[in-house]
Amino acid sequence: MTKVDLGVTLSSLKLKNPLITASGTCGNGKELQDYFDIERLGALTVKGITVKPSRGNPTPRITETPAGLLNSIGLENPGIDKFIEEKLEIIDAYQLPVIVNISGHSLDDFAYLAERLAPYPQFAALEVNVSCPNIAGGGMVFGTNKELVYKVTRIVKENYPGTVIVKLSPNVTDITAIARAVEEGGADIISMINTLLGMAIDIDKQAVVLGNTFGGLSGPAIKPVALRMVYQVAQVVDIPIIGMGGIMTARDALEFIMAGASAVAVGTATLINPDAALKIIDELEAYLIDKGIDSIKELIGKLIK
Amino acid sequence: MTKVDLGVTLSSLKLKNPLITASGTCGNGKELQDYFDIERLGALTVKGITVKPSRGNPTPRITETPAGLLNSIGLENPGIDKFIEEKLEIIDAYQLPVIVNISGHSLDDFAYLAERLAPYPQFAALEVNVSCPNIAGGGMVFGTNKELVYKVTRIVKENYPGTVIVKLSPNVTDITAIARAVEEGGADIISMINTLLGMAIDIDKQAVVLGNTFGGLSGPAIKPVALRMVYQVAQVVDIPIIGMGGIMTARDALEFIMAGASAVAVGTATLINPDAALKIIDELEAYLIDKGIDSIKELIGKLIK
Amino acid sequence: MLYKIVRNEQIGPDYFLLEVFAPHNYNRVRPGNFFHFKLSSQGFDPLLRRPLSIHDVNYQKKRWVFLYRVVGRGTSILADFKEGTEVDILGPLGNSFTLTQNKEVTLLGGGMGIAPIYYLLKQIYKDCRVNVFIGAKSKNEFMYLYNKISELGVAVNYATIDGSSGFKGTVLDIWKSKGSRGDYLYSCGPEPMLKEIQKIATKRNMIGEFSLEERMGCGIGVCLSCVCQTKSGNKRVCKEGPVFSLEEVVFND
Amino acid sequence: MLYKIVRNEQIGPDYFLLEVFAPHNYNRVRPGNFFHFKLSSQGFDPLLRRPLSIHDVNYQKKRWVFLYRVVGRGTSILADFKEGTEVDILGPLGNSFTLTQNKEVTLLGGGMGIAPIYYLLKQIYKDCRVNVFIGAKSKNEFMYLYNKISELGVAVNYATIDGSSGFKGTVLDIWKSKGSRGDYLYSCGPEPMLKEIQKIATKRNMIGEFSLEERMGCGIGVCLSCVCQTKSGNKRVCKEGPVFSLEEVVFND
Ligand SMILES: Cc1cc2nc3c(=O)[nH]c(=O)nc-3n(C[C@H](O)[C@H](O)[C@H](O)COP(=O)(O)OP(=O)(O)OC[C@H]3O[C@@H](n4cnc5c(N)ncnc54)[C@H](O)[C@@H]3O)c2cc1C
Ligand SMILES: Cc1cc2nc3c(=O)[nH]c(=O)nc-3n(C[C@H](O)[C@H](O)[C@H](O)COP(=O)(O)OP(=O)(O)OC[C@H]3O[C@@H](n4cnc5c(N)ncnc54)[C@H](O)[C@@H]3O)c2cc1C
Ligand SMILES: Cc1cc2nc3c(=O)[nH]c(=O)nc-3n(C[C@H](O)[C@H](O)[C@H](O)COP(=O)(O)O)c2cc1C
Ligand SMILES: Cc1cc2nc3c(=O)[nH]c(=O)nc-3n(C[C@H](O)[C@H](O)[C@H](O)COP(=O)(O)O)c2cc1C
Ligand code: FES
Ligand code: FES
Repeated sequence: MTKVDLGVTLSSLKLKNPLITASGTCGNGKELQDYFDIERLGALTVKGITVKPSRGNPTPRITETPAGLLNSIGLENPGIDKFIEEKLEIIDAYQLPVIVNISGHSLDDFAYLAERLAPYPQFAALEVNVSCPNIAGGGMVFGTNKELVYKVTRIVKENYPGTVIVKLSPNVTDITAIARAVEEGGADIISMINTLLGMAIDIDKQAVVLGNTFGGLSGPAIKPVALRMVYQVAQVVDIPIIGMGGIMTARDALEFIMAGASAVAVGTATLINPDAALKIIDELEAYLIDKGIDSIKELIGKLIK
Repeated sequence: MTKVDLGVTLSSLKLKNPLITASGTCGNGKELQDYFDIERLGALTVKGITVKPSRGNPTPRITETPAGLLNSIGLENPGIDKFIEEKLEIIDAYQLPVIVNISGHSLDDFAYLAERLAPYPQFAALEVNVSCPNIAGGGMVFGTNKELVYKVTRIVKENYPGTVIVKLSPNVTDITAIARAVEEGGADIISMINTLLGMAIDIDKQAVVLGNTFGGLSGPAIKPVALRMVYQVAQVVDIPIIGMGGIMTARDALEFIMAGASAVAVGTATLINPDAALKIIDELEAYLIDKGIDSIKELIGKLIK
Repeated sequence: MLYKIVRNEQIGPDYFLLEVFAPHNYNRVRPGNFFHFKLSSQGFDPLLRRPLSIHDVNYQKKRWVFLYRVVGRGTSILADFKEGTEVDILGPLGNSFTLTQNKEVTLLGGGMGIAPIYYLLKQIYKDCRVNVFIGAKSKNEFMYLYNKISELGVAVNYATIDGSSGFKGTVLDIWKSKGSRGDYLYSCGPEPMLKEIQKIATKRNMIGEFSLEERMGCGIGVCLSCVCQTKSGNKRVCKEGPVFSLEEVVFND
Repeated sequence: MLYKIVRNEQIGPDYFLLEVFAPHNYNRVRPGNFFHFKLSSQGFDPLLRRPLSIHDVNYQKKRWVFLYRVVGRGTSILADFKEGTEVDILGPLGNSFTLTQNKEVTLLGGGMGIAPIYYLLKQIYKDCRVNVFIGAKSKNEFMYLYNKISELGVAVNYATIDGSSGFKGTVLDIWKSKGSRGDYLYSCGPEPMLKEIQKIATKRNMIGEFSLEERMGCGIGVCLSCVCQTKSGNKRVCKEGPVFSLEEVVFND
């Protein structure tokens, strides 16, 4: 069989293939291990960590929408201390690059989380989730304001010596302005997109469906929006992009790669089929062989001039 | 059979039922007439009119996405003069309320269109589409900037004596700020949402699918986002809302109504089934009868405190 | 994985019996486990899988048996699956009931909670003294199950809301009328029912297990959609559950 | 409207013949008309309908006949429809070919453009001298159609790209090799083919009609997705078309 190269490099992050499992949809990898050898992944991103432990939102936390799903997990997590105490060991045992996703309610939160994670070179990168509401700043979401997102990026970079990924919220008027601010703030990589804010109503109960009223929309429904944003951002920044939002098949992944993403992440797809990412890796390989393309790198940003 | 009241009133607009066909998806009504008696509709909105005639964007202008569709028609229309010359007659013959949808590239455009349409009381209302790029203002879209949207609203109100609806773009960080600006500008009604900006790539051709690269995403895929925005806006404005975005069934329509919409519009649904709006009217009636509710008005904004 | 459907038959109002051929895995399932069914074969709508408990295993024919009620879109689509076609199922998932050696065991199933009860019963009725209580809206909703349990030689106490057969009331009413007894309780059903059982059990120092239902994303423990509250914090219904010990579950007020 | 499928059979590589029972409307269709097929029965994915031209009408059995090629998701789903099930079809839609009284008529069908040609041919072959030219990639792609046309007693000129049968080349190559004749041309096929036909026809003062294809939203004229350029401005392929007079169509360079 022909050997094709699926390897990609994003800043200092070297991945054997461009498939990453997205934060919040792959636990810490342990559960997926029952379904396939997770070492085959390009990388894995753990569920978002906050300073304090959080029990998350009330149930129902999930509801299906046409070709999409709304979730309002609400960042349930053990908090940074317990994460380091208990999860580090699990992650240490993996060979594959593990990305830690962090969320904060204030600049101090982000600084603290970055500092706490700084001593652990076993993490491949820090992914900064800026879609969380900024309580201190008056309820605005960090990721929707370019000054705030710049500050968050800087403070994390100042406190963390490794690779920093900033994950963009799509709920903004101009995604390119946010992306530029992130680049100026010193981020090494941009990942995008997080979920679109949505909601659902149960007309029989005359009540909102989700315990938290609003939820984040993910899955195939949002793919056109995610792809457009990746394409727009790829034209204005020089740092690499991890693309995501509704990727279910290798064809979807290739759309993002051609639009400018150097790697892709799958979230919702894993919830439907635990080995979705693995299948995409295999399909990507088959695609390259079929088309006589030696390396996936040749396709990155194909549509960007 | 029990008689239930489907009638709704939005400012000075009185509709015998809350179902409106959305702009750009029902022509001028003539074609739909072959499928059902359009007089049964609450109202009909004609395709967007601009000052000058426009041939629209190159084809392909449409592509399917999971539970959604992307269109880039590009406001093909005969221009205001020909519209008044040729279409007025058709519309005059209808008993049903007809809403005229207008689009401009500058404040002057909007003022001119409003002025030109002012002498025709046969139109039930003017719907101002602010999702069009504002060339003069540097490519920004009117509908994504609260100062601009305020100005557009004011200028239309100053030049048009009848009912003015402003149709919001969902591609914004804070839809409530835009809605408030529209209310302050003097709009009588808000309609929402227009399409989400998206794109698609043909990986075999390694090219964008749509002739215009970007397109507007509509259909069931966007319903959760549209519903969330209607719910948010309903809490901050006092003027009535026409809700739309992915409504395919009476259950969808009821979600929007309970979220605060006084009327609803269907767009994409009509493309799949020409009589989609009619079926929803019938189903709404059946629903009210079944639940023993006398008037649809009782359900408007049920979830808004 | 794809499994061939060998039976998908309506056996009551809105109730269906589904049998799939699982030649390699049929005996890998335990009472209380559930399976996650993918229902869209061509597109992404409906997107999520749907959970169903194991209702029985046919060891001779190497089949898993499910009992389900059509309540919404997913289960309607499932009801349309024809015999001979294949369905994508993930599982068995979740934990299982503890097979007790206790002497007097009480099984309480309300609504669709009757589905998992049968396979559990089959595994314990020979070793224990079992009391079975099932409840439904109307008689024809559980006639199928009533007959099947009776075939085991086990007596069934049943209640119907409409009084069309048996005791008029809920499964709790009839259990109470018989003295709310049992050394060990197994129970599945709507939350209010479980809550009341917990109250009674606590008062009387009875122990036992609940099988809980919660909306699921993945069914495999990665998304945290399906949590329930317990005395030791949030637990995932799909992973640490669906079976929890009666005393550890914390219900909302 | 729902129509019962009475035949859905593979008749060549990727080619299927679909027959639906239309007891009330079967004779309301004209050559060149198309129908819009809804393919998702349970959800909203795939969302849009798919257009197929009328290929034939079976008057005895009151059936519409379609010839289609599986090219993507929609047509794959259609190929899975079982006989006896129903399919939601809108139509007939669009305009139709002008049935000329001209003496020498040429029909040119390339690729899937062969589908609408047959029903047109059936309506005119008795009144005119017809020359039929069809082309495909390989022989077995049109054997079905070749046989059917031959049964009418009409000679078929055919070309295959791979030379597996008939003339080696495109339908245009064989037409040219025979002198590019015809008083009136009817043609369906890929745009580059139509463009070249237009060039030749203009040079030789031939007239005729094209059936065009464009991506459609509604198929009924309300969305303006499907426009083509003509000498008198944009026209909707689904409404003013799909048939346009040869000379009015303006192709992009
Ligand atoms: C562990 C477990 C085991 C179950 N076993 C059985 C069984 O053996 N037989 C049976 O008839 N039913 C069982 N249920 C309930 C069954 O999963 C739901 O009735 C089914 O998911 C409804 O899907 P729908 O699309 O028809 O309904 P819809 O109401 O349209 O579903 C909408 C969404 O809500 C979810 N949902 C709706 N009701 C429930 C529910 N009660 N629990 C969890 N999610 C729900 C659906 O999965 C779907 O995501 C079980 C549920 C769980 C959690
Ligand atoms: C008026 C008309 C008549 C037609 N008649 C026939 C016929 O008789 N037999 C036949 O085999 N084919 C015919 N076609 C082409 C047929 O519609 C497409 O092959 C089909 O829509 C492909 O759908 P898909 O989902 O399988 O492919 P995909 O490529 O997955 O489709 C994606 C989207 O593109 C559209 N699309 C793809 N190809 C075409 C095309 N050539 N023309 C228009 N839209 C397209 C689809 O409708 C769909 O919306 C006709 C097209 C038109 C416009
Ligand atoms: C259940 C669920 C939980 C998620 N949790 C997180 C999280 O903790 N941190 C984060 O940055 N993104 C989170 N996300 C967003 C995903 O990582 C991803 O950005 C998004 O779902 C879009 O990708 P998809 O369409 O492939 O799912 C979550 C998504 C889902 C569905
Ligand atoms: C083909 C098409 C054309 C449209 N043209 C217009 C237009 O001219 N003016 C306008 O304000 N909105 C236009 N829209 C937006 C719709 O009116 C509507 O706001 C949007 O499609 C969301 O509703 P839906 O999901 O029910 O389609 C168009 C939408 C479609 C699909
Ligand atoms: S459903 Fe995903 S963790 Fe339980
Ligand atoms: S497809 Fe809508 S106008 Fe032709």
